[in-house]
Amino acid sequence: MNPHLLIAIPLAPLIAAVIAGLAGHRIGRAATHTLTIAGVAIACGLSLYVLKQMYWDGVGTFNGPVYTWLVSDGVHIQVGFLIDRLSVLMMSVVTFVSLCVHVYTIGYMSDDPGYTRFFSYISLFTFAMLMLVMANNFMQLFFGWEAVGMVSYLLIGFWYTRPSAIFANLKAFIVNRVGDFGFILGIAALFSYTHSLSYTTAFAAAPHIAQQTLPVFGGVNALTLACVCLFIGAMGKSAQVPLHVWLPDSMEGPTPISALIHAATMVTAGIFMVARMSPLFEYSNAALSFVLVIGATTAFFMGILGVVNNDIKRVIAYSTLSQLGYMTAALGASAYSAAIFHLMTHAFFKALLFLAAGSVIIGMHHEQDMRKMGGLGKYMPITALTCWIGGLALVATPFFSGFYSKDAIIEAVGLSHRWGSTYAYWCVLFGSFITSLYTFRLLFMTFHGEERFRHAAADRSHAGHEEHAVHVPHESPLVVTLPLIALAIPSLIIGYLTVGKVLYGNYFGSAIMVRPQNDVLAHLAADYHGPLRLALQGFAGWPFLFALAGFGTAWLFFLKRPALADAAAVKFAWLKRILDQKFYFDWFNEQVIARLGRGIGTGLWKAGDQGVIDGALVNGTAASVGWFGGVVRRVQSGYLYSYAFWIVIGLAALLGWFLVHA
Amino acid sequence: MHDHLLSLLIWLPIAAGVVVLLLGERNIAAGRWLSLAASFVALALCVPLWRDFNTHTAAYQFVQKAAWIPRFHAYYALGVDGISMPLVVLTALMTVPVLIAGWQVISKRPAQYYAAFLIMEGLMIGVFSATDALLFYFFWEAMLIPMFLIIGIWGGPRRVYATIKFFLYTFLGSVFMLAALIYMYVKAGSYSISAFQALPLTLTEQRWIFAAFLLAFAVKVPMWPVHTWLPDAHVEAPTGGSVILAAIMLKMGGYGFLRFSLPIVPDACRELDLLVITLSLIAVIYIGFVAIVQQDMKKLIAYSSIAHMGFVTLGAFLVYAIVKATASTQGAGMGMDGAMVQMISHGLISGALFLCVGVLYDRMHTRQIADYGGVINTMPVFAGFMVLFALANTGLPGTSGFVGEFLVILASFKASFWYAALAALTLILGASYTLWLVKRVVFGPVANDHVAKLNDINGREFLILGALALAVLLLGVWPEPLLKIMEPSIQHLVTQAAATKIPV
Amino acid sequence: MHPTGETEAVLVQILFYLFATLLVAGALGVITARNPVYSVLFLVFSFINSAAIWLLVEAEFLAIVLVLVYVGAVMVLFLFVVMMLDINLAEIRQGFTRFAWLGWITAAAVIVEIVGVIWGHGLGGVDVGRGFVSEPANYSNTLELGRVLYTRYAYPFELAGVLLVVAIVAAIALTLRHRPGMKAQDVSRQVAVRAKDRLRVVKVSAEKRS
Amino acid sequence: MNLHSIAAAIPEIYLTAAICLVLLFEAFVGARRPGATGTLTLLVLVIGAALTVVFADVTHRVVLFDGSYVADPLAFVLKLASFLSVAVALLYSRSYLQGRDILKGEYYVLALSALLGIFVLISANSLLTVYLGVELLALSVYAMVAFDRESGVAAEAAMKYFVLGAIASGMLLYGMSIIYGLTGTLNLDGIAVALNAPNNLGVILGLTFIVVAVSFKFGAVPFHMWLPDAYEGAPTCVTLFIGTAPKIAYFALALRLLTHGLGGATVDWTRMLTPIAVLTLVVGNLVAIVQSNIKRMLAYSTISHVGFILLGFIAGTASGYSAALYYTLVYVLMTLGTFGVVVLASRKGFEAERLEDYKGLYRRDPLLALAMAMLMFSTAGVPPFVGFWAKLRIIQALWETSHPWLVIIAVTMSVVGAFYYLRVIKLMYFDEASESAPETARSFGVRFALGLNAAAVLVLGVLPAPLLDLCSRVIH
Amino acid sequence: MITLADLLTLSGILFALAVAGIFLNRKNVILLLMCVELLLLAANFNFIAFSRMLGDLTGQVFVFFVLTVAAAESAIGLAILVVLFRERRSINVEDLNTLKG
Repeated sequence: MNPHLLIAIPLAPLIAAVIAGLAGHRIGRAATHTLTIAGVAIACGLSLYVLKQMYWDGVGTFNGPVYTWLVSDGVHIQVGFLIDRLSVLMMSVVTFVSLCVHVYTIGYMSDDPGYTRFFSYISLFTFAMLMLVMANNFMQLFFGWEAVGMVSYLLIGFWYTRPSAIFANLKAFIVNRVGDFGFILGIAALFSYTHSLSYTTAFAAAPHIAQQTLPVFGGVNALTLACVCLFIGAMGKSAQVPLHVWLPDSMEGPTPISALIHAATMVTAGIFMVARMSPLFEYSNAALSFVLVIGATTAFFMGILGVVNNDIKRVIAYSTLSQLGYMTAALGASAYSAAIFHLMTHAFFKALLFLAAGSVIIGMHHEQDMRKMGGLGKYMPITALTCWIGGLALVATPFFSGFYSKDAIIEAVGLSHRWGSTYAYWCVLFGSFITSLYTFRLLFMTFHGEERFRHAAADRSHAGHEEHAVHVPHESPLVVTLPLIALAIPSLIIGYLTVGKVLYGNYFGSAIMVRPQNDVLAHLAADYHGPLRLALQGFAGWPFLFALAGFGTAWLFFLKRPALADAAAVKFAWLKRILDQKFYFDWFNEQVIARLGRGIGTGLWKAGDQGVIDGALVNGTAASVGWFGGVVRRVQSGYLYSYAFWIVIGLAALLGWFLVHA
Repeated sequence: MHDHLLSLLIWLPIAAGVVVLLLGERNIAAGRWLSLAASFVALALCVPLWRDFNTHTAAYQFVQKAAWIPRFHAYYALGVDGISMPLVVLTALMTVPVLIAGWQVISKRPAQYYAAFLIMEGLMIGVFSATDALLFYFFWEAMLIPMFLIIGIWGGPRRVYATIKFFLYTFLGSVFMLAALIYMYVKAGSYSISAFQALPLTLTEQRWIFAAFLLAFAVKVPMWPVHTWLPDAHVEAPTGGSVILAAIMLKMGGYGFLRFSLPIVPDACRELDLLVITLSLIAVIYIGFVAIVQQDMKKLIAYSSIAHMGFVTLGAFLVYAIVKATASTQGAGMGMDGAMVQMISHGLISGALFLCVGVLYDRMHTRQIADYGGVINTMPVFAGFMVLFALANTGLPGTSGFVGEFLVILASFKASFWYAALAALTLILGASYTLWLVKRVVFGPVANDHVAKLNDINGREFLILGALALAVLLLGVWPEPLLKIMEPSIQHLVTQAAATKIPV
Repeated sequence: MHPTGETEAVLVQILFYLFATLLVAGALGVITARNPVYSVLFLVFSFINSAAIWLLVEAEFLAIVLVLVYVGAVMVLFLFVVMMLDINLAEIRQGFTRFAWLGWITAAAVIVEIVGVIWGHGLGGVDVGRGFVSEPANYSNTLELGRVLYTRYAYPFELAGVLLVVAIVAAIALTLRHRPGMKAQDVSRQVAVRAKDRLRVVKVSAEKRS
Repeated sequence: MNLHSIAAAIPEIYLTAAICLVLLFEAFVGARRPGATGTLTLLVLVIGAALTVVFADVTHRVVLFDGSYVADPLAFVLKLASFLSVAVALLYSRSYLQGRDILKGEYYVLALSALLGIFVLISANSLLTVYLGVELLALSVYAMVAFDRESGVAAEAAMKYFVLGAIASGMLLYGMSIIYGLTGTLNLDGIAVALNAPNNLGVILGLTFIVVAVSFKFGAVPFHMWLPDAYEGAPTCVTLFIGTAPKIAYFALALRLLTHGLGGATVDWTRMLTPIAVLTLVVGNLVAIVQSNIKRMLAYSTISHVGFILLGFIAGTASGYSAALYYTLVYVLMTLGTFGVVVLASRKGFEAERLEDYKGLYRRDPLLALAMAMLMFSTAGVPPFVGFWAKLRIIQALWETSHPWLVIIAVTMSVVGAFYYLRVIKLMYFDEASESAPETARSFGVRFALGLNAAAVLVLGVLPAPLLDLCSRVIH
Repeated sequence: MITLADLLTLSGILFALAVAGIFLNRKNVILLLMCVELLLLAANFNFIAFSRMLGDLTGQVFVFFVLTVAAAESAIGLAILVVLFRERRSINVEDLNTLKG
């Protein structure tokens, strides 16, 4: 494989981003988006080319350095690429989604003053994500990891005049940093045993590290500690409970961002990372159990929150959380391929859902509240259709892409015998009901039923805006709908096309390592007889039945008899309050953690720095020196006899002391 | 030329400073250009320094030695190794933006302002390039004078309190070091630092000397609990003063630990390393929390400096814990590398942040965070720089701020999980205080009429911030050139630090 | 006076104790007298007793000088100043404050220390109990002093001269006052006067004619 | 005894003659030409310095006048320094005297006689000459302090100084008498030979009195109390005088008397001086902080410096004595400058005595402020000024003789001391001037001299080797 | 027979009394000057005692000079006293306290 070609993949978007960022306002909007799209297109094309080379032409894994970042204490830390079937798949997904989002942005952001800045950011994001994915060492992984977080920070706060946006981006960054705290410790733990940052060394040393014990918390397995720490990083980035709190808030960013970063790519970095580290995680059942439980919990409980939210993007965000939980649970069950497969399918349909939601939002003139929508299907047919496709994929309707990946996950978790797998299984199973419930709720409330936007307009006119007539929603322009269509197609078929290869065909080969005793997918593979049959079997599976139940419930409560929903809300007010408060995570973070942090800071500052150190020690010393000087000064009374007296006292004392001690 | 390169670097700015002083306030235009030219020449002199530096030896290079006080075996001896050379370059580099930053802003006695900074540049380079302990101390202390005047004359409302506090604090620290240096001279019969490093000392002697050094360097770094001069000094100092203070003067403490404490009293360091490490971690965490609640931009950045310098001291003193934990020095050099890189990087980043605050202060004449908000609306270019430097301050990979912290955390894990874990808290705390600052100052809607009337940075400001941004990114993306220079010296230092000097 | 036998030795000793007692009493009188004039007189008394003791130990010249210089000159000067200054005697009251006991204790401590060293330790190894050996009959204390004063001690002697000059200059510089309007003859100015100081030749220009 | 044999004593002989000359000149010319005597005195001093260089620059120890006079390289250096110091002091004083109508010839006569006293002390080799030197110097100085007859505080200061000084003289005499009794000689060489018994009670008795007297002369705590009062009360030009050259003499006093004559009891007097020096350092620095009068503050600062000088003696080695010598010379140089500034900043009717009077001095007179700032930094012991080396040498001597606690106290106190020196700089540079402060003296010559003085502090600080070397060379 | 110890003791007592006179006196400055004379007298006693006992004339020479100096000292002391009195119209020790602290 040509390394120059590989370098070009991340470099093309980077160069585009830099030019767009520094000179965007000079070269103009058209030039900017042309440039960045070209950059990403090159990256996408090359990624697909590499994918082709690896998959069809049988080119082997590439693992090589680009340049030496630094040499310290004999450790060569290099920037380099590890291109295998796992990374190339991710590269392709990332660049493809990114390309779609780029195009979509032309329409979505057309009237935004920060147009060129936005393109610069998303190109930069593409670069960072590619660096993350292509890394062959932990330093670069961490670089990409943090860099995507940084761009995410910038993009969530893209509309920097909105207080909610700049609150959200700060929150996102800090919560991610909590994850990174663990992540860097994990890296350091591995480094302390291997004295190297390269994947290869770490993977090779995994069985050895698994034998070591670290003298902390009364002695823990070193590899478990390292893996848990790494996974804490993944929890931050992939928004697993309890570090998920930033993701719903991140919807303050422009919708393309929600699609690109907060659905399709960045948030899956954690999943990718764990899959990439499978040679490590495989040697630590404890760590995998931890992953499994966290993932399953996220999958179920975050999904519930999607049911009560009314903001179209937030519902999708909770859905993302839930789906990320599924992927994580798959990782925990050692079904790495399933996780990656779901990651891929999810990338398409979730990006699709977001972009569709964005399209709705454009159509609604930047209104996001579903209670003010309804019946949009007839005004925005393409959007509605594509959104339905995405929704069906999400609920794992057989034949849709989501079905193949999600069903495999549920099955895999069910087959797993790891500690916590029973709990996880029930979570993911009930999760499919929840998924279905909120998905159809979204679809019904948005595209069907009463046209509530007319009330909203009426309310506005009552408020004194007579000139505002009812905005009748309209279909979005081609630059918006084209990516929708482009994403709808894979959402529909990619599962069917690739499930055999990716999930059951040992596509990943050596890129993902599963120890035989953990290999649940092998059991599934034994029962696999082609996608068609799998889908047909799916209609009889528990997940589908749960999903169907969810559909029915949604139909009843949100389309047929919306009043029932309100009645339920009244009846189960305590439950609703918990759900409205999102299980009190935000409350806890803001009222307890943040307050505590500020309290500690103020306490240390006022009491420690200003009180004890400055007040008592520094100024206290100065004051006591001055006070003492004042006292001694008084001895100099001005009276001659006292002066003489002191002389004689001095004499007598000296004489006395030395006569006695001689 | 190479024999006198360091001398030139020291005396050229000082001479220029004196000339500017003599030209007086009436010829300030000429004085300005002369200052700028001198600082650029000094920077240009760093080019051969960097280019012709032999990266394969730990020995001093560009050495110059002349008799100074023959009777007391004190020499005018200069030389740089991999530890001091980057700091010399940093000094020359940071003086330029400082001078430019004061270009139109300083209206009160500008000639003296320029002269003070030029003289200080020379003295600071002297500190880093002296290989004779007495000469080192000579520069070390002399430097206090211009800084004292800079804060006192051009500072803010509480400048007098701040500058006297600054002076006395640092003076208190250094006089004990002087006592220790003289003690070693009496024992060694020479003031050469190398002679000190070779001098056998009993453990008791080492403990005392260690304490003296600790006091001197801890105040300078500054380490908790002797840090409280720094926020005051930073807040009250003019922008240039803050920049030099943060970028260079704090580094002298770190440099002192590397040049004096570790190689001269290794056994005491071995015995008391936990003390330094604890104080470093307190600096990272305690100060991190304190920084969060600051209401004054400069104070916040000042506290952030303390926290970042905690990594320097942590990295420098990891060697013993690593040896204890792994019975090998492997990884110790990485800690020291990290400390060094952190120093250079912090010099650039904190300097840049103070310049940013200076840009705002020049326009609004307030440093209170509450007086700002939504600066990005009126100063987009500036905001870009500010956000970049803030992110660098949080240790974002790709910027120089990452390199040092990363290396130190990696090394500290070898010593102990807890060191690494506590140190890594900076990821969270650093992000919290820095980005909260950015949120309140840069982002948001335009907060008030004053902000609404702000003008974006001019070409002069763009130039200096841009140059620093470039340096920060370059060092973050490719730190190897820097590491390459340091490596032999650091390895040598590790050997020295791990050895014992107790006479048998 | 040559103590040739036991009797004389005892007599000398008795005389010594007598004068010593009187001397100490006089000294006490100096510091306790309420009136400064009394103090001066007590001091004179003390000096005379001292001179007597010096005579007993055969330091005749100094004894005479003490009386001549001190009693004759210095003390008179003191008296003169005391009188001249016209001090309100009512104000000058001997005042011992409540810390006087501390002063006495300190003074006593100094005495104890000095005496302790002398009696207790023989001044660190000197035979302090030894009596004085008399000089031969033809010995002249004055002559012997005169012999060395201008030879071996010429340098100190010159310095003493300068010292006295300084005292004169200082005393005059500090106290001499030229009262304005005081009519007195200034000889040096009379001698130093020159014709040009007194005689002014005024050149009168000729009247101009227009 | 021919001229050649007494050539080494030319400075003293010349000075004695010069005193007479100046006195006569004043009597006949001075009254008509105020100031002429001053000019003549300066001339006398310059010629004297030249004569000293020509005649008194001995290469080895010369003992004259039956052992009561000694000339050695140390004496030469000290005398030259005294000449210089007195000349500079008188130069600075001139306008001050003029402004207060005390520009009288007697002042110069007294100054010269004080100088003679200093010389006698410097060259003293017998208890008798030591005593006469002390008295000659002291009597002249008492009179100078009281010289401004219009000033009540000056008279008060003189009175206090006089009474306490007389007590000290008495103690000195008392101690000398005991030493004489124990050794049977007044000659210091003889005493040095005869007295070689440490811990002898008799020696300790005499020694204590002498140590107290020497400490008094230096102004060491608790015998220092005359010093602040005298410094504050005296006319500033007299403060300038008594703060400088006499210190050289007292250094010589301590050196000749303690280290040479009583060298056999070095163990004893170093132990006696130790608590005194510590107290001196502590009290001097602490009390200086709370002063509001600059003369008084500088007086306490002097006391603290005395503590350092005593530390040099405590070391009890040649290195320590040379450190003390260096400190003394440096101290004199710096004090000349600082009091010079005080003198120049004063005007008739505006004694720049309060610290507030220095507010914004930079605005009024940059040169004066700059000189003062340099001097203050130097006095605080900050490089690159010469005061740093003085402290360094003392600490070095203390380390050489293993006195760790004294080192710690010394350096701690130097930090405390830095505070009040900084405060002066703060007032001059950081504060705004008050409206009422008048112009400072603008006489070119004096300002030039002051500039040189400040420059010397810097130059000797950057290139300290020659003076350090000299001080080590003249003390064996 | 008069012994050395006798004289030394006497001088010691004189010395202490003189010193005590200085710091016990709270009123009159002249008295201080007189005490100084006593102080010198005490020292002179020592010199004479030692001189006689050692058979060495030097001590007496010293006393001669001390007497000279004492005279000069008195002169200057009294001169200062006169100046002081003219300025302050008082020679009260308690009034000499403008300089302090």
